[in-house]
Amino acid sequence: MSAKDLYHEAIKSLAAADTGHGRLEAPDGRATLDNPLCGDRVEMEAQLAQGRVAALAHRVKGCLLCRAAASVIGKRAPGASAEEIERLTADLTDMLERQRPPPAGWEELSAFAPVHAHRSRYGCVLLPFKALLAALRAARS
Amino acid sequence: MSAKDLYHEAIKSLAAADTGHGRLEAPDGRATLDNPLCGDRVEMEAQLAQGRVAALAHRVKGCLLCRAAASVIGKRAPGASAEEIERLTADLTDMLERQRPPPAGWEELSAFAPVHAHRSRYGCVLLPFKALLAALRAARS
Amino acid sequence: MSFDPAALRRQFPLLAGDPELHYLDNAATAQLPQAVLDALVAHETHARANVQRGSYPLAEGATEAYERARESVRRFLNAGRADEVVFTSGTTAAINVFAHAFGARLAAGDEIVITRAEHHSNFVPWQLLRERRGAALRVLPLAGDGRIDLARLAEAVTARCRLIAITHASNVTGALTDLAAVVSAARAVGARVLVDGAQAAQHGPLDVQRLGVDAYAFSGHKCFGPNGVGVLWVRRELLESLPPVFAGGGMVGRVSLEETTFADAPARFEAGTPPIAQAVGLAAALEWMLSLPWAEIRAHEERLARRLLAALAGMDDVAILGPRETRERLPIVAFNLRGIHSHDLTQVLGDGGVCLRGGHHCAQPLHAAFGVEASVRASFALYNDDADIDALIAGLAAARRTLR
Amino acid sequence: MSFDPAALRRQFPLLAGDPELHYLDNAATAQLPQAVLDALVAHETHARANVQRGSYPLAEGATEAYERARESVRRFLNAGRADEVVFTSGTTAAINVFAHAFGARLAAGDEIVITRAEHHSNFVPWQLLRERRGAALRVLPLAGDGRIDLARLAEAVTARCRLIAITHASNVTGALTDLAAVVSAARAVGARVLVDGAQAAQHGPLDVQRLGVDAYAFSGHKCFGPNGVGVLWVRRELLESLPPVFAGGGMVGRVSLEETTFADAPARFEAGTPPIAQAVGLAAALEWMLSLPWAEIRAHEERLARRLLAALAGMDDVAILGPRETRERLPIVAFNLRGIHSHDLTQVLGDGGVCLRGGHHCAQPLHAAFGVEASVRASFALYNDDADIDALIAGLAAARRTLR
Ligand SMILES: Cc1ncc(COP(=O)(O)O)c(C=O)c1O
Ligand SMILES: Cc1ncc(COP(=O)(O)O)c(C=O)c1O
Repeated sequence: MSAKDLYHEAIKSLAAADTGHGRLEAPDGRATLDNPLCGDRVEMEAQLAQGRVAALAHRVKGCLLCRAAASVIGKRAPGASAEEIERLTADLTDMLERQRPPPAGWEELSAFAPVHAHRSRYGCVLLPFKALLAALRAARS
Repeated sequence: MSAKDLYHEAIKSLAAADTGHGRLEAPDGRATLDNPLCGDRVEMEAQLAQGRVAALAHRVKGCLLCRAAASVIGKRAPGASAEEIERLTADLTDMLERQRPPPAGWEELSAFAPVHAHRSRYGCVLLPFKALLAALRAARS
Repeated sequence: MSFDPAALRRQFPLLAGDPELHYLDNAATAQLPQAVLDALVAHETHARANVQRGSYPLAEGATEAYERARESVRRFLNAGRADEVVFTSGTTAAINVFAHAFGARLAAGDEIVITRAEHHSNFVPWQLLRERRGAALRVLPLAGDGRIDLARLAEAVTARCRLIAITHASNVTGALTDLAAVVSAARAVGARVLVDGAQAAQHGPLDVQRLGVDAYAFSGHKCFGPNGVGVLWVRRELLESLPPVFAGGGMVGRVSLEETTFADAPARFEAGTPPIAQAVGLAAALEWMLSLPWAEIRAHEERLARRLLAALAGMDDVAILGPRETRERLPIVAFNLRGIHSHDLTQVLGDGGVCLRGGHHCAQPLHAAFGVEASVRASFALYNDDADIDALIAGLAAARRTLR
Repeated sequence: MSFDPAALRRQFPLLAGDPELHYLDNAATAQLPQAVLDALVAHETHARANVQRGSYPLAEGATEAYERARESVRRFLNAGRADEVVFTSGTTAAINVFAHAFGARLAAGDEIVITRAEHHSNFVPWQLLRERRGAALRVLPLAGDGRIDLARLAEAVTARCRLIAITHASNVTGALTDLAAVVSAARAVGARVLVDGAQAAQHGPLDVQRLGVDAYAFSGHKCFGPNGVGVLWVRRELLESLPPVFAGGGMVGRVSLEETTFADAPARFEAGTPPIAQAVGLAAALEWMLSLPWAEIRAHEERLARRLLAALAGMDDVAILGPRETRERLPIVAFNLRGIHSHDLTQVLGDGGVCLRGGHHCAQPLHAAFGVEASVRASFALYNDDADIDALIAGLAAARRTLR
């Protein structure tokens, strides 16, 4: 598994698109999460409506993998329920750790399949998802 | 160097003689020293007259080497000055560590020459001397 | 797998290299099998790198090996989760870290129960905590048979009790502690139980979930692993609640001049570069242990202990410390020969290749309870056999001749 | 002895076994020479026993080996006495032990001076001490060139200052600290100086007496020794005055239920079974280092650093952290490639066998001072050569292609 496999075009264009980047005017919840290993930081803001993500925005200081993951969130998370995001994060973890198929409906996540070979980078992919979960928790409480 | 060399008759009879064992009625100084490695304990009492050991007494919970050393003290220390005891202890240390000849006037200490090969036992021989030095310091202050 | 102590002995280079050596100081340190040495050497020659912060393949490999080692410890302890396993430099460090972390939330008047049978490493840290936090210590005494007097638990464990810190087995008498009784006494008042497993870990895999305790400490070097590594296992919910003790690289979240946040456990308790090669070696030792037939080994060790106890009981100048039977004990036997100091005795025995430890074995309060300063201790491991006991008995006879 | 990096490289089994490996993460951990591995294996196969309390020949031998290791450290540091050397599990443990022991006598309002260039291991322990004891921290900033701004010493070191805790060299910028200036500022107010020597120790024997400092900490694994061992050296008169931190076997005098007395230093600070085999391995590493021609090695390392600095200075998408010259620096160079994250970069480099570390290198306050979160770091040791730099430069070109 070479770094070329890791940094293929799909990942790079996801990161470049940076879908969802920005701030919300009036978020219901926000969270800032750090990756203690590299100092990366994800700030995530979300609005909820009827238990579903109505809007979100993120700002990411991070690596390509982290930015690409945040971009997938920006594209797919609106409309999802907090429970769906939770299940999805578990599925994504399984995909990374155990080479399971990508979660249904979030096909972009298959771009991260090669990360399986690099345990030290799992955290990079998961950080935006954990930040989103934290923001949703904050929104509900 | 075998244990037979260590535990020769001279050492055993010194230990058995236990010269100086007991208590003083009115010691000028006393000290109790432990060997932290084995829990051995030497209690030493001394009386001083004109800077010299006028009388001493010890009680030793310890191994053969420790008891034999205390016995040599009981025999030789009376009459010696604190400075002489200090020099002697340094010479004895040298004898153990560097196989130097035994200190002049304390020929019994040559019985401890084989201890040289057993660094873990140096402390057993030296403990009564250190206790004596501590008792003399206590007597002078 | 069928069990043959001689075959096991051949797996230990130090023992294989010296057939005349009768190593009976296993409670102080166990020897190292070739498989563990190989794992250490393989790690240093193929996988050496710092962990956790590197993304080149060598560093990724070292990190994975280190985390796999945590999983081996989990299996050995049958812990619920690998992230309950904190690597330390040994049992002593593990207990001290726990004492500092757990102690940080104690108030004056809170009580900690320890026992007279403890090794200094599970005794003095609590005395220091008493000084630091004003907590009170209650010390369970020994019963007439030399075991910890658990009949006094009800009295010692009051509503103010926050922790019982107790040994799984005495490193002097070999007596095993009935942890079920301890745990239920603790639960009754909402106290926690920390177990010093330094001795127990050498005698087979454990089950911390079945024991029901909250924290467990042991050392690599006493269970056929390297020096310089040990384990503090703490039940997740308790571990998560504890503050860090030592600080440095690897245990922080965000560090700024004003304030610092800390990483989740177990990283929070592993400040600095951990003992990576040693953890890998410990994992090899524990995996090796997990592959052994422990029912047979325990029976073998018990038989050796019984034979030695019987032989000593037949000598009228011998006083055994603690229980004389093999029920609920490890194969550790401490005794004194009348009129002969323990260090003189071990010196003469050592001369004949019989390795026993003399002294207080870092258990002065226990020795004081028996009215002695010191003792000699024979401790058996899985590679010992009858020849070791023969040599010990012959050595005692020689010592009587030499030392009296 | 004449110096040939290729010959040295052949002494390192991991490097010799993989000619395509360009190991440039020496600041994180150095590789292990065969001589040290041999010493470790020899110890475990011929001399393994617990120390200090055994009087059979194997235990006496292990104790002597352990104490000889202390003497090797003394020689490496040119310390006055071997009993000023405390073995710990690493630099981080050494600094934390010192922080606890020294900190025990601080009062609220006493001041400790640290710097923005510190590794978290010499930063966060003092923040914890601030919380524990109410001591105040003063943090020396960086100057324009990225070095610690020693011109601010006079202002930072007040009459309330009790300690300056400062790194000998930054693990990010490689900048060496002018310790003479630090020591004289400390002396002027009667403060002590603790030096974090984790990085400096890899680059040749030291002279703590000439440096005039009071305490010095370093790790085995960063100077060609094993993991799991480190050194805290403290000037005798200060060490003797410090209270113990961790408690347990080997560091006590007499233990009773009521009270406990402590052994003299260094034993007082070495609770529990120490890292015996690791200390023996560290001694082998230090003796090996003492046998090398350091003037030539330093010139070689400096030439490598100069060449890399020049190459990076010629790339317009590179930003170097800290000084760009080789004067008063170790061969450590941290930098960023514009628009490329350090971990993506080290991942691609690692693919080509070039081992560099990315991230904050446990120095977040320093990175913040440079306005960045992270960097990649190349750190040279005595076995590196031009081929390593060639591979790194080629790797940077490949990374630009792959990552942009
Ligand atoms: C300057 C500095 N100080 C302290 C440390 C901590 O050393 P260790 O992780 O070996 O405890 C390091 C290395 O990680 C370092 O570079
Ligand atoms: C019961 C017990 N507890 C604690 C210890 C301390 O273990 P270590 O010295 O490996 O830290 C020992 C062994 O020395 C022991 O036997």
